[in-house]
Amino acid sequence: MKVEGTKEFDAPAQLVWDVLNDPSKMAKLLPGVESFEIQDDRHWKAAVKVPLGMGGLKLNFSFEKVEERPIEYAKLASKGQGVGAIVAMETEFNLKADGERTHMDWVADVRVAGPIGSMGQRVFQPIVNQQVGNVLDALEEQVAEAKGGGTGGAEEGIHPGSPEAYEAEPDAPTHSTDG
Amino acid sequence: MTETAQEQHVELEVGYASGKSIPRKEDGRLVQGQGVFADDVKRHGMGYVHFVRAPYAHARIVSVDVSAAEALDGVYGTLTPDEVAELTDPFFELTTPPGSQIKDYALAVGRVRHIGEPVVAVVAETRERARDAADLVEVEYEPLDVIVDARRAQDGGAPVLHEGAGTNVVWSGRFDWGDIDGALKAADRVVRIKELHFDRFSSTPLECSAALVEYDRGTGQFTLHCNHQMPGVAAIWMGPALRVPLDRLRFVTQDIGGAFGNKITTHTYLTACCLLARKLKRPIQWTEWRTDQHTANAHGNERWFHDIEVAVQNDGTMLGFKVAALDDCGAFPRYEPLGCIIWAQVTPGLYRWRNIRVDFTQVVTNKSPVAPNRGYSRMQQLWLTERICDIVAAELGLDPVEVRKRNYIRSEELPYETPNGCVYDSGDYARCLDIALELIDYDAARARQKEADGKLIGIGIGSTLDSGTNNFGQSTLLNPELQFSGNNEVATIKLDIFGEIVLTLGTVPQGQGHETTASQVAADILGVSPDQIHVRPGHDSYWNSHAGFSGTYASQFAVTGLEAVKGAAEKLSLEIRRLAGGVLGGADPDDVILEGGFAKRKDNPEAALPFMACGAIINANNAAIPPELRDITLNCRYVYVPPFELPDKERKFGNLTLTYATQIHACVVEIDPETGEVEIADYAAVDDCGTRINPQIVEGQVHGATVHAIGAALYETFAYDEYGQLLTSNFYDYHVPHALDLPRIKTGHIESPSPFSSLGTKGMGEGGGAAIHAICSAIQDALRTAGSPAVVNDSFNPPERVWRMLQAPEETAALVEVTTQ
Amino acid sequence: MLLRELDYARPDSVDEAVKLLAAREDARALAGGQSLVNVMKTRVAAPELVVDLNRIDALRGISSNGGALEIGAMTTYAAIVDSPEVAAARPILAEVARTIADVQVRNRGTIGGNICSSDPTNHFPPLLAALGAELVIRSADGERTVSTDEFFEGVFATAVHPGELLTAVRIPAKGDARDGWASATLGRDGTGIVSVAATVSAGNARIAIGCVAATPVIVTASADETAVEDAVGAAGLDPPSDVHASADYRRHLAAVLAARAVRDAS
Amino acid sequence: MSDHTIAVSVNGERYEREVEARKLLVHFIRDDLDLTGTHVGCDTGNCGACTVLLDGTAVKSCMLLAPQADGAEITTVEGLAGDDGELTPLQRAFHEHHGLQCGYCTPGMLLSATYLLSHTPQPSEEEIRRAIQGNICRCTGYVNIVKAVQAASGGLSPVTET
Repeated sequence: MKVEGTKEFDAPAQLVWDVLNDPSKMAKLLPGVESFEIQDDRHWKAAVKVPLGMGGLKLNFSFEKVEERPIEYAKLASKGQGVGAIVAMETEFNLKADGERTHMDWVADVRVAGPIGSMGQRVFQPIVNQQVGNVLDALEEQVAEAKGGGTGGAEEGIHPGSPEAYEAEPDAPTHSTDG
Repeated sequence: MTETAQEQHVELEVGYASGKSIPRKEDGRLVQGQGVFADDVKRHGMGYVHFVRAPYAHARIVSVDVSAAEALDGVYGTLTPDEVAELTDPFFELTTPPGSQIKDYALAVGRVRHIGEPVVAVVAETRERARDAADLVEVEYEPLDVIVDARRAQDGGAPVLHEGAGTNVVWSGRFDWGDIDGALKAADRVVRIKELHFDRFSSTPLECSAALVEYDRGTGQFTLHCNHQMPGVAAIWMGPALRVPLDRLRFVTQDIGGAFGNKITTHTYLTACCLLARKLKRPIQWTEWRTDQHTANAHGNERWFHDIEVAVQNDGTMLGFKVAALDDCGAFPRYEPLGCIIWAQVTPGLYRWRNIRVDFTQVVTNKSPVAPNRGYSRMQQLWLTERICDIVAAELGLDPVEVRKRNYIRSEELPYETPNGCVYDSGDYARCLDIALELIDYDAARARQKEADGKLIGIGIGSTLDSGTNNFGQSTLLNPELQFSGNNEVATIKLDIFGEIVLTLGTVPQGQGHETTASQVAADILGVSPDQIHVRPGHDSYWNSHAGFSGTYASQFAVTGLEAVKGAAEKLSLEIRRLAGGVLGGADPDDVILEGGFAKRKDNPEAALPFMACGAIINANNAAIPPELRDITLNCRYVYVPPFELPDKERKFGNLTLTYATQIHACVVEIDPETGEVEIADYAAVDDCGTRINPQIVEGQVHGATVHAIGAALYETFAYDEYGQLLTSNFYDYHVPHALDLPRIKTGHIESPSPFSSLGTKGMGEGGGAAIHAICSAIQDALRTAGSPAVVNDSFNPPERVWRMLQAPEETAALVEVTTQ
Repeated sequence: MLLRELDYARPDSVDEAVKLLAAREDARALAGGQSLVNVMKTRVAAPELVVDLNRIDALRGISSNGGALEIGAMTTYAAIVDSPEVAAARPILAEVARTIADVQVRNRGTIGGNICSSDPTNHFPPLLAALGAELVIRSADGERTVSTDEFFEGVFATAVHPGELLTAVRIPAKGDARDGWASATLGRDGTGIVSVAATVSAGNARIAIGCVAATPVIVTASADETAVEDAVGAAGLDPPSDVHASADYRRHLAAVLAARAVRDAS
Repeated sequence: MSDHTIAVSVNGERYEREVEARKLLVHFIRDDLDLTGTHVGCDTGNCGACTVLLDGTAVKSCMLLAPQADGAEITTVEGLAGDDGELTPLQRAFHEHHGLQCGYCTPGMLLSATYLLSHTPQPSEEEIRRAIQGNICRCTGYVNIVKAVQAASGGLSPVTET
């Protein structure tokens, strides 16, 4: 499914760009990160355990920056593999500088493959919408920290997930017989 | 006329069991949990197999790594695509080139072509451990473009599923009977329908597939305890693929938890189990889970009908129609392309249409393969003919009842030869319709319709034929090279040393009560009660004598199975009477009658030989038998071969089935206009399957076929997304109607014995999907009565589709156009 | 059908259960199991420790205090259907529970499991939201009580965080309020496509809509059908599309069913 | 991981077995106790073929872990008929009214119906349909199953609808 939206940042475009293109900061947007490994400036890997209400789902993600036009456009492809679920996602974002502020248009095209990918379609969209919201909030936080000259250190606990990670989630509920 | 089976219970008079609703022999074990289903069979040291399945609808297999799985404790071994490609040959294909170049193996070789396709098999000491190991198998895929919509399968640039074939077309051809162009010119009106869609569903037997497969290294023999419903054809597929003679494949079934055609194409899994049993030197146990069955076993055929043109007179008389049919068989043809001809058994439905042209094409898509599903291929054609009747009636403002009666073949015209040479044997369609309408109180329903109380009320009719007993010669109309024709079935019956009568069948029952009906027929011929006849349950290809077309499919047991039983019982009767005649002072067999377990001289009933004595003489005390009686064995086999001829391949003309049972259904539905929810307020099913051997069993089949069709009309669909992901892969999303969803189904019947079967019986188990047609018809009726021009263009009508038809009637109304000439 | 390996514990007391749940990161409470076990069959959920609550008597039972109900989290749907306290105080709970799944599921499934799974198609989230229920959550640090707004955090996500346990559901006294329910389901009494619960008091309706978002959507309006339909229409619902219903259709059903729920309540 | 020793009484017979905690009760009954009359028809808890009575209550044995049944009394289809093999009125009614075809759903159906009659001896048709809503049958359309339960409860009117 395709989800898209816009986001305003109270920070200059260069700073937003830096956050979005810093793998270590990216790591802090992911939920339940158990390990994060930067291979080069275009490729990195992460092992995450998506916190599900029904229990955690382990996924091994590989990310690739497939295209970029600093400081206005970047496209990120990622693939996560877990038991019975393969999650693929393409994210694109466009930044428009507006003085000290930045306007971002983003699009994410996500899909779950695997036999269990067919389950839980009905909760797919609410989860994505909700989690995308969380990711954007986390992003805003990162931007704010960067702007405030903070170390960018994430606070305790699990950060809200990014859409990539949450794609694998929907399988869970469809098996519910309600209660 | 409409008495229920249970009112027909009567004390049995010996010799008159046929026609009585006697309770079934099968039930005793089944109500006590003592049935033996495939998944109940166990062996010492068996390994449980778990299949690693395709996560993509279409992808190239880049690499397969089973090392981690094999290293896990309790894992016995694996089977990979490379091994399968080396150890087996592709299963043979029925179609013509280039479709025949499709390569179908037990596991996905090179590519996966639908979600859930088995790629690797893992065997371990427990079910759970096998699944653990399966999770450790690493398969790397390169996703490919996907074809989900059959209408796109022939587009330039569409991905081609099977490289060897070079096209997604499995089979294509024209069927042209009469003069449709002339009829369309001559007609007062031409009704054009752009597109109709028959949805994808299946009867989803409650018992999934299962097998316990053993390999005997000493004899090279495989024994498959399974629930395959047509072992003969399974052997024909598997023997050459496994490179073993057919008799090395022993199929054993006892109780089968429903099949409905969905257990005809499990040979791919059974082949994998055979390879594993041989490789791992231990019995292999396979349990298919529900999600596996939904994603990767057998769906029913999905079919599109395009550019329909119907020649209609002002009074509603129809002269014929033409249509382009596009059938979607999923990723592999398997039993297909037989569906490209089976529909022709009922080409004009129940109607006197003489001019029909069908351009038929079948394509592969990245979806589950199909298999014959109850009503196989005829159901789709009959839905088309019923839609045509209702759409024509709606467009011309005629009464759908009148339109049907005007166009039905008349009872006095039967036997009737259809435009393509099929011979409808007997029946009275108009009378069946009257009974159905009476059961739903048609006039009262029409009256209620006018005083609408918020709900939209619709009345619908579904007229179908269940064509039974195939002439397999029809396959040569698809592929002239195929060496199939006619049909056959076997029964053997013996009188044992202590006088026990033992009957074995070539059929493979799945709940149809063969043990009971077969015993009723044999009992009457042998002058005993059905209780005195032991019918061996199930089918074992080593002990049940069987023929090339043996099995339980295509609504034929009442003819092929029972005619075989009758023939065998008559042979045994003659032997007993000859033997007794000789022993009782040289009486002619015709002067000996069988009664209550004795062979008696007609002229002197005191002179009687008990069956036990006959059995003892032949089996244990035969030295004194005079030479002229030495040929008697009291062990008789009969092969029934129906009277078929080869069809005309050029004209695609000939008699394709022997009998035609009639089903006329009528229903009243109530539609909630705010939500589109459809409720069945009243439902009646009238059946005419000729002579009924066990009315209660017949009625049970009517109930079952009706509810499968109600499910297909309102609840059951195999829906895929654009990536080929199945969205209804289990009973949670694939809603099978439960007891609260269904109305009380009223039943009625008449009996028009078939002139073509000596018992007057007709196969009737499949029905023709009448409830799908009746419900579509009723929804159409409700919409038109409410003044909506919407057209019911799909066989599946969930609430949202009905709501949309009400919200945006123009969308479907635009599909139909009437020209007056 | 084949679950991942797991440890199993069966505490007798709430304290013990909370200890167990807090002790291991991957511990999960097992209530009726009518959802969780099915998800575990797919291995999507694979808790390393399952804490079975079925032998904790303190978590079962229904008590009424001046018309206010306290229902133990492990109280089954069947018990709610048969409860004289419920029949007297808030009969809608029984009327709705009676339509959940089937007899066997109602014999095992619990009100606590129902809301803790926070599946948008479940019956109790919108119903409890409409009734203004409070949820009692226990942890090692003690007990806290949250409103349904705070409780439902998202799909499968609730305020019951790791190491915590839902112990009871509190339903306020009915007073002069009237309760109503309307839903569109997959087959009769089947999975919810859209579910609406309404409580009408002093001419005002508090409406909770299920299956149109991650958590129940609350709409208030004066209790007349057109006002209700308008209010739902103005709520800007963005429901999910799935194989059973498109977003448009769900949006339409929400308005229609809200009106019916209010009618049912009046 | 953890194995558990559990003791259950099934159809009046006591069994003590070591089981993996993850094993579903239905697999314990079928594979470990060899009582194969209890069937599996789905993997989502919908079909009811695995229905058993757990301490007298109808439950779906595919949604319980085997250890959860520790100490319980279980009745499966094998336990319905008397030791002398005499069928219960329900079993007889299913036979006489053709309430089964393939017989795969029958054990679950019988147990759900047995449970119904244990607390509602004279159910209405609606109550019967509600009681077997959680049991899918693909052969009979439920028509004769409902009839059979009515008959077993003495509630089948002599003139059945046509």
